[in-house]
Amino acid sequence: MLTAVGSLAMLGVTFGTLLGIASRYLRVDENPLEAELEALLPGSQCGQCGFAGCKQAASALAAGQAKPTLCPPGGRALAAALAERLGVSVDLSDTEELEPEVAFVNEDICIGCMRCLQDCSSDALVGGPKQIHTVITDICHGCGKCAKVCPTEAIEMRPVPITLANWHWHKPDPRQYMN
Amino acid sequence: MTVTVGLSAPYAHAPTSIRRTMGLVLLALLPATLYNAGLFGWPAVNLFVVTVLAALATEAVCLRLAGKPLFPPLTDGSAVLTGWLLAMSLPPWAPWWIGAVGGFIGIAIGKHAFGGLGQNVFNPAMVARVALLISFPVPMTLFVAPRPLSSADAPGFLEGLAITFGGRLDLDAVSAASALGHVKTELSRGVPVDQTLSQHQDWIATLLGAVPGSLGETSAVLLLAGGLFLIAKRIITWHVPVSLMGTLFVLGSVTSLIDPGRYPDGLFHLLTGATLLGAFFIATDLVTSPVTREGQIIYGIGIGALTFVIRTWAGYPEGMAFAVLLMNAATPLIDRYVRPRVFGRTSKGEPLSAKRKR
Amino acid sequence: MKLFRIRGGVHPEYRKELASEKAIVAMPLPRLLRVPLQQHVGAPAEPVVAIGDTVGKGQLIARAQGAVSAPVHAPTSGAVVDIANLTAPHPSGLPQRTIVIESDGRDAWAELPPPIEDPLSASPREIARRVGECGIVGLGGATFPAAVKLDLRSRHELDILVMNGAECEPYLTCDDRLMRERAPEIIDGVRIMAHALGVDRVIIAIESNKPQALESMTRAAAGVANLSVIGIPTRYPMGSERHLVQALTGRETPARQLTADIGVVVHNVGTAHAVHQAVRYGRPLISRVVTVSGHGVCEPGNVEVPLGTMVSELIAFRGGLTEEAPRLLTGGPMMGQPLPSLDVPVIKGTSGILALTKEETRIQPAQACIRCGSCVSACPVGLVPVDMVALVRKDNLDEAAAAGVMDCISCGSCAYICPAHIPLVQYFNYAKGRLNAIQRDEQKRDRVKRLVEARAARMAKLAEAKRAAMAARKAAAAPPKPDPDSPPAAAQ
Amino acid sequence: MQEYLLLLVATAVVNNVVLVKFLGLCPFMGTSNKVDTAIGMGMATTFVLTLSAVLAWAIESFLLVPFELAFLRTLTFILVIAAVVQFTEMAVRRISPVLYQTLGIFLPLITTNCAVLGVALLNVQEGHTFVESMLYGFGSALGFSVILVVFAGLRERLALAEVPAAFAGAPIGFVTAGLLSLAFMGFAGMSAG
Repeated sequence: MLTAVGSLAMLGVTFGTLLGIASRYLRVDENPLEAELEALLPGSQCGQCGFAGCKQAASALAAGQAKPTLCPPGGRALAAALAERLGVSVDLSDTEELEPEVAFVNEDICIGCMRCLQDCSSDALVGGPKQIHTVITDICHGCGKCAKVCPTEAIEMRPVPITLANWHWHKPDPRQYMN
Repeated sequence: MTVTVGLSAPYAHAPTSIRRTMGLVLLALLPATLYNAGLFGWPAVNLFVVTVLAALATEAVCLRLAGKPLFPPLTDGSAVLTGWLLAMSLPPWAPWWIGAVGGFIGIAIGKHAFGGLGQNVFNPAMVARVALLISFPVPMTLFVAPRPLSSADAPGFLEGLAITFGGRLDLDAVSAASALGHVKTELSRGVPVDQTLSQHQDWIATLLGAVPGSLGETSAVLLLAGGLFLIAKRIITWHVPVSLMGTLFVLGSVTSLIDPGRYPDGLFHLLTGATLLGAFFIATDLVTSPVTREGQIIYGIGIGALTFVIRTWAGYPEGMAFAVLLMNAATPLIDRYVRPRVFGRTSKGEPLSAKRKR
Repeated sequence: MKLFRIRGGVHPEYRKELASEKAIVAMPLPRLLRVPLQQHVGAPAEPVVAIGDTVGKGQLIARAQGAVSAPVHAPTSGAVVDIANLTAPHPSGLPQRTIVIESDGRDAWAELPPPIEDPLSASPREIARRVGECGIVGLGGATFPAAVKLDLRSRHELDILVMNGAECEPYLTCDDRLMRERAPEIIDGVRIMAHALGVDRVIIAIESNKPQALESMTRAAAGVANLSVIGIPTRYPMGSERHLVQALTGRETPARQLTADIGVVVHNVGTAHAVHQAVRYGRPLISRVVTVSGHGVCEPGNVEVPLGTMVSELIAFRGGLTEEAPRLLTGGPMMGQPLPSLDVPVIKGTSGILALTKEETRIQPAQACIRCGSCVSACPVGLVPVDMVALVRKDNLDEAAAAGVMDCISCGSCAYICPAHIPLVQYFNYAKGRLNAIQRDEQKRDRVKRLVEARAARMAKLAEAKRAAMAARKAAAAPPKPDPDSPPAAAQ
Repeated sequence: MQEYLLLLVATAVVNNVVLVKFLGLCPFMGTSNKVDTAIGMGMATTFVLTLSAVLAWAIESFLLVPFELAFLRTLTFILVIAAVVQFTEMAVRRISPVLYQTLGIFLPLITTNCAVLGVALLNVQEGHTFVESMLYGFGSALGFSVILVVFAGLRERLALAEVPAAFAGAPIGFVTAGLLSLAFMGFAGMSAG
């Protein structure tokens, strides 16, 4: 009885000591996860995820309080990148691939109130007081804030127009396959 | 703005199709099949027909279950080929249910469970053959001596039906061992290999195929001719058959030189069992073999070596089917690691340096 | 000369005999010419004429924009009747800015720049400038502005000029005819280009299925130093720039770099002809030789077409179509683009207009891949199309990119040889388009991110300034406390 | 020498832990989705299996047998295995954080991989010597790793195949494993030779 207890205790102490030494030598410093996640996020502070900005979203992600699919402008690519960094797997088939949109000003209704200009985080709207505003499509990231504040509903979100510069071949129709 | 456009270039196509590929393979198999049908008589013909029909019927049922159209898959020749190859690897006088069960296993489990043509990872015919061999070892190892249709003791048509469908087979009267099996049994009885061979091996008969063996595996000359025809037609390339048979021959020759009493020689390995059928028709199965030439050489060497190992040291006299399945399993890994070098890149995928080579 | 082996490739049915024995004929001048502003790689040209202006033949109507661009000239004399968005000769059928000129029937030249006297002693800059002003682009189909490729001397150490006369695409015979009929002009253009590039060797490569072109070019090149005319094996895609360079010189262009990085410049023989015209006569690029071929067209042939001519008029000129709906495309059958309709203009890059019947294209519904590996053997780039297509089908674009889909040159060899008739190239074009779009989005995100940060900084500064101003105002508004130390002068 | 080689081949191939003895199926199915993960798992398991087989042999011969404590065998072996796994986890985390993340819960679960305990117990049952124990552990681990990697290759291929909905995912994985096991039966009877 005593030998049994003794030898088990001895084994436990031995392994415990060895593991303790090992953990000292193999210590890993935690990466600044939050900063890395924030760098991945678009940084346009659009707030579509429900958090105040990208930094807040990053800390929620790091704390495991948000899903990697939280960012609509980032789409599937970002969700996959976030999931990989977090070491979790996500089902991307559910995430709707949002068609990228840009703001469009209906020039007949715009009254030149300048409210949208103040709300645009990337200065994509230009125009003066009482002058019709216009959108620089190239830097509009489609957050839709301007459309919400426009008092005359002159701004709507439209899909990015297809031009000769961004057109590409569509995927072959799978129904055409195997028949 | 949505833009609908049709198909992109190229608007030219080589005169190739799956049906043509499969059709040529069947054509290449035809001489050996006809010869062996004559050699083993009506029971062999019955078994062959049952196996091919079972494969086709299973294919039709599986396509229907999967909700896919029956045509062209049913007529592209792939199911017929599976059934055909399976039939050729069965003992010629085996009962009908062996062929039926085999055809079902090959097509349903070996092919359609994975999603049908092109999706399977194992050769369907060999899946069926191995499953049958392990499940029904007795009928699967019962070989008969050749009884050509022209000869007097060949069973007639009705007698053939009785043998295949009625199980009327007088075992002792007809059974004969295949060369590989014979060598193995004799060795286990303490008779050295070289002695067995010198007594019983008729090389001319082996070459022509008038020896006991599987339904379509015996005729070395005709199988070789069919294989060369496929190479000439560019359906298969020389890489798998040559590396496979080369490995088998070298291993057989070397071990035989070391201990002729224990190991049969390289030529014996080449001309007996499933070697030729396997090397030209089974191992070259497009779906389950590697896609690069270099990969195909590795694959062929693997099958040759594993066949040799199983024939020589394991319990079964013939190892080709097992070896094919094992290398099928390794094929995705081979395809993953053996790739051509991309133009303008190193073999690791980094762009070449623009340093001028003058 | 020793040739080097290239990987892969296929042997399509060339069917060049349909048009190869038909001499180049001139297209009668159409009434309306629709000249698109982007007929080249790079930024579109900007119009310098307005509706109602009259223009002379060869007059500049739109100037180049930016470093990589090309100007556009009036193909004939007449009036500018419209500047509108019209359907482009592009598979999408999307509109493109186009200047419409109504011919006055006189076909009178405008005042052209004077010929360059003795171009072989002119400065390279001057030649490149002239080629640029004349709107010359690569006429093999890539339509890269030729002037940019003639000005590479400043940045790269060059030693070989390769003239691409391979014309490896089936059906096309425009380069073949040009080399047979206008060899001296081409050789003159080649010598001017070689001088501009400062190379010590010129190789003119012609596929061996064009013996007459080979002969006439050899004859025209006799006696020219350091210039050789070479027959190369007939194998598609021998005319691919990088592969041609490898076959001729053994030098392999590194991925994502130019042939100029290994000292070689490749130009098309048609481009040399255009250079000859520009330098010797000051004539801009306003017409080109187009092969009209295929069993779908009544009279195949080679036509010198004014740019901006409608495809429908060109086909009518060749006797019309033989059947209701053949497959219509511009360029060769291997890499050409489908036409959205017949009402699109011929542009600088239009090497051929093909009308192909079903028997010619052999297009069939796709079946399941049987992993035969034909595509792996056929791929001239050394990719594994069978694996890439599986990844693209599952939209696994990152892994497809890792497997090298961006290195694909869309030559079509894999899809040509595929026994299952899988449209592999379309899958790869789709993947490339998506990956490019993702990259563009990433660049946009970065740009937006910088702007957002800049704005935030500006806002902070603004708020700071406001606070400071407020504080100052507050300080100013508050009644100054009588300060015993301050001089009384302040109060006065 | 030859008998050691035979022992290695026999444990790795003929008596493959996964396909013939059906041990360790949980990590076999769990970590075979990607070849890279499978390679990492194979190396970790090889390390744990070999080391724990040796340690278990040492404890058996120097502690349990001399002090007649055979009844404590299972308990002490699990203690040994757990300690080795703990150590491996620390090492992996340090050496390859990415692998650490992709292996996730399966890394600590090597503790409950029945192949590990099974091999240690079989060593005792067969009365293996020190070298034999080590080879037995290493051979089993080798067989496990090779099959794991091969199987991962197959599953990567299957992930791109058009497997019918009823079979997609784990079912076709088990069918494939079954067929692989069938193929391994070709080696049956080899230990005799």
